[in-house]
Amino acid sequence: MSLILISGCGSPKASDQSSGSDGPVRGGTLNIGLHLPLPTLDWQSSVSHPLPMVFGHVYEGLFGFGRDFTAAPDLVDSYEVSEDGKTWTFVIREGVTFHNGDLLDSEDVKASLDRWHRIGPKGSGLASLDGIETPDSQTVVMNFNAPMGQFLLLLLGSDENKAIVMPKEVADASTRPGQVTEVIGTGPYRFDEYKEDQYVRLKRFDAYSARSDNPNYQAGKKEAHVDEILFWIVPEASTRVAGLESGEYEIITEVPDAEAIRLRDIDDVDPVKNGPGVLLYLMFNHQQGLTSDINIRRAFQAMVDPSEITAMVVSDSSFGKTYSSIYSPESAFNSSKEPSPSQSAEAYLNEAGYNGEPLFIQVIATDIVQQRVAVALVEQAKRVGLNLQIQSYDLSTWVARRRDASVMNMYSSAGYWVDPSLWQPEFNGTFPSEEVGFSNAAADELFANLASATSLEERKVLAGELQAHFFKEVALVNLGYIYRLVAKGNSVHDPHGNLALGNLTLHGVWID
Amino acid sequence: MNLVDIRNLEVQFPGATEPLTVIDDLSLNILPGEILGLVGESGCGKSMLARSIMGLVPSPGNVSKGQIFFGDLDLLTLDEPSRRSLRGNQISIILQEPMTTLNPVYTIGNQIEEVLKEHRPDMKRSERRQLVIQLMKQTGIPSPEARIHQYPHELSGGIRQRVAIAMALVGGKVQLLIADEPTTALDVTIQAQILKLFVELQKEHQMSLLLITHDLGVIAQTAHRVAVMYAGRLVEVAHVEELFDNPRHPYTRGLLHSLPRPGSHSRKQPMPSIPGTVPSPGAIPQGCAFYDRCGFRDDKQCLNERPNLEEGATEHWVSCHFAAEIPPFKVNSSDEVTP
Amino acid sequence: MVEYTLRRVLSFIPTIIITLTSIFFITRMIPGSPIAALIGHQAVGAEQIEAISSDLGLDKSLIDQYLEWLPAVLTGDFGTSLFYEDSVVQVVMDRFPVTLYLTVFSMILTILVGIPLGIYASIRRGRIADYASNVFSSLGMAMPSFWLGFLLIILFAVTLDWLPASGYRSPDFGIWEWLKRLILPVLAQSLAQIGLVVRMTRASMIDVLDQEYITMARAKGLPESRVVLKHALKNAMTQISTVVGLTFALGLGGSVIIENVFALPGLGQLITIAAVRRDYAMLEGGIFYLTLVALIVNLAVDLAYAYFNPRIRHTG
Amino acid sequence: MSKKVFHTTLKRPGIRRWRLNGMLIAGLCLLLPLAVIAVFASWLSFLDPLSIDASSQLLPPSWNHPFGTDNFGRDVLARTVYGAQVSLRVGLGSMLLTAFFGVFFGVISGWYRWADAIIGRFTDSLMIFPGFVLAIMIMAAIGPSEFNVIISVTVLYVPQVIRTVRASIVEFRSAEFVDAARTIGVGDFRLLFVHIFPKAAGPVMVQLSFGFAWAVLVEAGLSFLGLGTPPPAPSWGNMIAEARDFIRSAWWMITIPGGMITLAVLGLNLIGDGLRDMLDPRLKDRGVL
Repeated sequence: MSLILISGCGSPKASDQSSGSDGPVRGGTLNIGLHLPLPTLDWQSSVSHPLPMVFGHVYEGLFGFGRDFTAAPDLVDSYEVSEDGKTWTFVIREGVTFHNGDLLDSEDVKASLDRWHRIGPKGSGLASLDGIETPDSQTVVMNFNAPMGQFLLLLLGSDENKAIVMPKEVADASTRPGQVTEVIGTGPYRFDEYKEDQYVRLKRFDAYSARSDNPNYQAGKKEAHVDEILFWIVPEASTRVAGLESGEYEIITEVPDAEAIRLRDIDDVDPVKNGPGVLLYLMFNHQQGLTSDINIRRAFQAMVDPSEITAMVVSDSSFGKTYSSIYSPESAFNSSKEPSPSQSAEAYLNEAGYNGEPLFIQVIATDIVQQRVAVALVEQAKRVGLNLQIQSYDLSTWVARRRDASVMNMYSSAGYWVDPSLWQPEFNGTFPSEEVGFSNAAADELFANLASATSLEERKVLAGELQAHFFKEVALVNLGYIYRLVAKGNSVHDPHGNLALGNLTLHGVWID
Repeated sequence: MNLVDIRNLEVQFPGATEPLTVIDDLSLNILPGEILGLVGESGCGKSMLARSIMGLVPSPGNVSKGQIFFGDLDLLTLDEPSRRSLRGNQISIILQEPMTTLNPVYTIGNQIEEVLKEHRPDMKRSERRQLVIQLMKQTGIPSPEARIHQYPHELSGGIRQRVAIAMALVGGKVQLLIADEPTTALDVTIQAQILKLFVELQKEHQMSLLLITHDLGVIAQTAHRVAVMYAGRLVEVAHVEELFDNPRHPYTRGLLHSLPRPGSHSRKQPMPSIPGTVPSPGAIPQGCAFYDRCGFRDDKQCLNERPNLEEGATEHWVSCHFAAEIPPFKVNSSDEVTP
Repeated sequence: MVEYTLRRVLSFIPTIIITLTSIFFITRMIPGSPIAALIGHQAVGAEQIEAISSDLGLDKSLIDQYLEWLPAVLTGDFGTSLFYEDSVVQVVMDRFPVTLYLTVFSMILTILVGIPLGIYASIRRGRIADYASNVFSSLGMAMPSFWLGFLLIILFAVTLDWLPASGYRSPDFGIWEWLKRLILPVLAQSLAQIGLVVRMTRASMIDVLDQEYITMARAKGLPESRVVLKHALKNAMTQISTVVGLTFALGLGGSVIIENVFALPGLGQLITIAAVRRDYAMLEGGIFYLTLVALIVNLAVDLAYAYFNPRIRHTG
Repeated sequence: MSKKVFHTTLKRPGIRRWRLNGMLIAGLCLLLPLAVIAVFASWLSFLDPLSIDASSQLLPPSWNHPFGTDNFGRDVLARTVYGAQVSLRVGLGSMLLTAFFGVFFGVISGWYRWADAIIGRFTDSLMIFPGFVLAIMIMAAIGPSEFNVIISVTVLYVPQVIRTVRASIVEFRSAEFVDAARTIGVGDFRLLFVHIFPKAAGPVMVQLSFGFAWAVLVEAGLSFLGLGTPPPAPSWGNMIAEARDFIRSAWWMITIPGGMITLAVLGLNLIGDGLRDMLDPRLKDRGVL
């Protein structure tokens, strides 16, 4: 597996090497320029972007993503799975304390998983859960009525909505989504203060009990070197960059890639290219309207030019990538590729009897990526005689319309897929609603097979079949991959290269 | 000895191509203790003359030539602070419209007292108050103690004008009071009262009064001497009886003809008026300003040569080439009104 | 004056009820439901939606909702924000200072620059200084404030690196840390306001300076400074104070966009986010308090008007 | 020089008359070229304002692209010109609607006392909200589109026009010619709209020209917030919003549309000033409003 970890300039962090001899410095405040405000403090109930970046340091799950984007044990000491893949037994590490001083036990894990299952956007993946048992204080047993080959990855919630663990009292008291009574986790930093739309302050949790194995991205030994982390909410990108340059922030998230070229030329600032590649893809209304006609969808498949789309979304070409697979280039499943369309878009439109009827792509007014994708798609559609128009909405209207089969045609989405089973929630027929979603017996069967397949080789084959099936049915259209840009001042040392991976993870990071 | 001696005064405003002259080579004196009436149609420069004396020619106009002596001070060469110390103190003015000459947002007490604050800074507050009330009494304002707390909009026109007069006199050292159409905006009955007040106060304060009006009747009642202005120039100056008995300038005669006199006009006969209109500052003929409207003009001298103000009879100055030839004045002789 | 003040304050009550009613019905016109925003991208069953809906009282008729809402709101209870887990009033009060700092500082700057400049232009009427101030104020009023904001960021934050480009820190972090983040927003906000106030001050001063009582004041021998500052200005203030009040209201409205440009966590930003999230309670509370400030300033202006103008004070 | 000027010698002859025409001319000089180019854009062979080109992204101004290109490789000059069309449409559309409703309701409320109470309440309740906030509320309620911007600008501006018209009508309600017209049997409607309103039209014209400028600003502001004309339409506000991420790397993307707004608004304000001095001398030297 090859990961693109290092910034686009290709020169490894000189500062890291030179200071390597000095070793990590303990202390200081790390100021982060964060691109979005927190919509809620309840990570369990949300897939919102900045939450993992902040609460990934406060909460821990049974597992975390390792450097290779497979599940690596975190709170779990050891685990085993029954032959049929239906019974999973976890032994929790001993001596782990919550930020309130209480000792972690199996009841906390059960209550947290129950809550995640109930309200977590990704928790719905536990649909086949029969029950959770806690035979003793360190053991959790989960029984499913179906094989759960993808279970560990599911627990990681695509790194957006992880199955985190909180004290039982908190999990039980926080019944409503979006409203957690207290922010208490087991992570190396504890939540200190959130000043609405201004900043979040985390402080080092001194009683943290780290694992003893090697640091491994979100798992392994997590070292907390800085005393506190201040996440400043700075939605304006240019402000984040200016703040980084002036030294106000040590690290900033979501840097417009247009800045990459300039930032490379600045001495005390390092741009960091962040992977894995994020797939941009087009989702359709499969049940009603023009897009329920497969030939229309195929016309889109044949018409799109991912290289142009990614060029429009990113301004620096090194941050875009055309790659004909729905699995991230950095994932273990990168071997299988999509075929090429067999006909031209015009031919498919002919077959569909298309006659210039308008089609709409709905975008969220505040989502720049969606907007840029849509602008590019509209122009590409124009070239083949497709009358595509943009409809711009605020988030909640957009969400509501997406579920409404009578008005929805298509929307674009973005995310990275490091395992085929992660596609299941998007294509199990209920997403975004039963009236709209892609539902298909062949796909269901492939997902079922994946669930019981435990060997990587077996899963790779199934992943290829799934991809071919999606392509044939045009479940989605691959619009290309983009990489994100994070930037840091060179007083920041990131010995494990965590800043180049996924959502901001600051374990092991220290400052001069 | 003159109180005021104006010599060859010229006031100009910048025009589109060349400056417009609104007062043109005007010389006039005011004697101590006299009431000098200044007559002329509106727009002839009367008010501008008053403002020239006050030193308040509105920008962008300016005095471009001449001298104005006040006693032996040449007002036009004085610096601004010295001029200011004369204004409201030794030279005061009363304007036409009592509605607008008082500041609506200050009490009248405040506005009268302000003059004292400026010119007699050593006075105590209570003394000032006292003086203000005294002056208000003198100008015939009933219950001044209450009035000083009132605002202009709470007073009638007549009272307001009395306030303006009190304001003009409160400095106590007034030698010249300029009254620019002080009664025009008032009811007829009030007019008479105010005029009477002027005459009384003029005697009492032993000051000179420059009474500016377009109303010859007012002049006849009050003035000692009269000056007649036309299109920025002085056309005739004489004692009041002399002027009314023996007007020499055709314009003056025209004015007198249009003066209504009891029984002098039958109802069928329209009241005579001077034909034509006053020329604007840019369009004054090269010769006599009154040329266009004059019944006595000739086409050579009057058209080309500007008449000088000359003393024909004793203390009777006229600016007309034919001053000597014009027949004696007879009311109702309509021969002279049409050119 | 006391009676006048009382009367004006009493007339405030119907105004507030009208405001609240308008806010209620306009915000409820907004399509999309708060539930959709609340549950985000996930698939949720119909029963769950109903449960949340009745929890929030959204299943009742609009009129019923209004009749329940108005009395509560009049006692200062805008309910609980769907997203902030806190009472609306509490959240609003958290943001209020930021908007207040922005608008009040802008207003102070506007008054300190606009009125003197307008007075100066009026007494230099027709001269170079007058034309210069006219060009300045016309440009100021023509530039969109948010664009000006970016120009200021490019100049002072990017090129010169003197001031932070945006963001906000509360005074707890130190006065300078706090103040330096307000300088550019205040400048961007003020320029158009200054333009307006300069023009209005100049115009009303010119009106006043042409009045006879100004000639009269000069004839009294008062120095020019007293003529302008005592006699002319107090008269012109009746008009100027109206404009200043209006400018403040415009500024409050404009703060929404300026807060957006400079990422200031104020009421304006709160309102925009609440509108996007369909957080009715938050939106209503936010708009109401913003409007309330405008109304209070309006009242203050009316009282100032009466103070400057005895005719109103006595008869109005 | 007329006689009249002579009579006003105390009030500085001559100067203003020249200046007010100067303002109108200056305003037209700023606005007309812009308007002409915008109206005839399709004939003037500009590039396609929507067509994207990955090979010419973020190019600085050059001979081929005098105003440079944006992050989609679109020609900024073409987008600016078509953006002018959006601004003109919004300004013109909203002011036509404003004029129609403003005059209608203004005349009615100035004439009939019963209507005055209702319309007055209504305008008051709209004018309570500070400036932009009502526009945001309305746009959030009816959704972003060019037509909706026109509606929301109209709702915001109509109360002011109603007030102006109402004031003029009230002034004329007791004028002599009105009584005269009534005695010869002229009907209310004819009297109001044929005889009275034309006499009050001056101030409305002036107000509409300022309203036009204001509409341009509001459209830009709403589009900037993502509540106005939806992308990819090349509105000036959109262009500024899109340029946010590029203020360091592509200055032309933000300076040009903003500069155009400034020029257009300046031109319109100057025209308003000039018109006001000509049509409504009472308001001479007043500012906008």
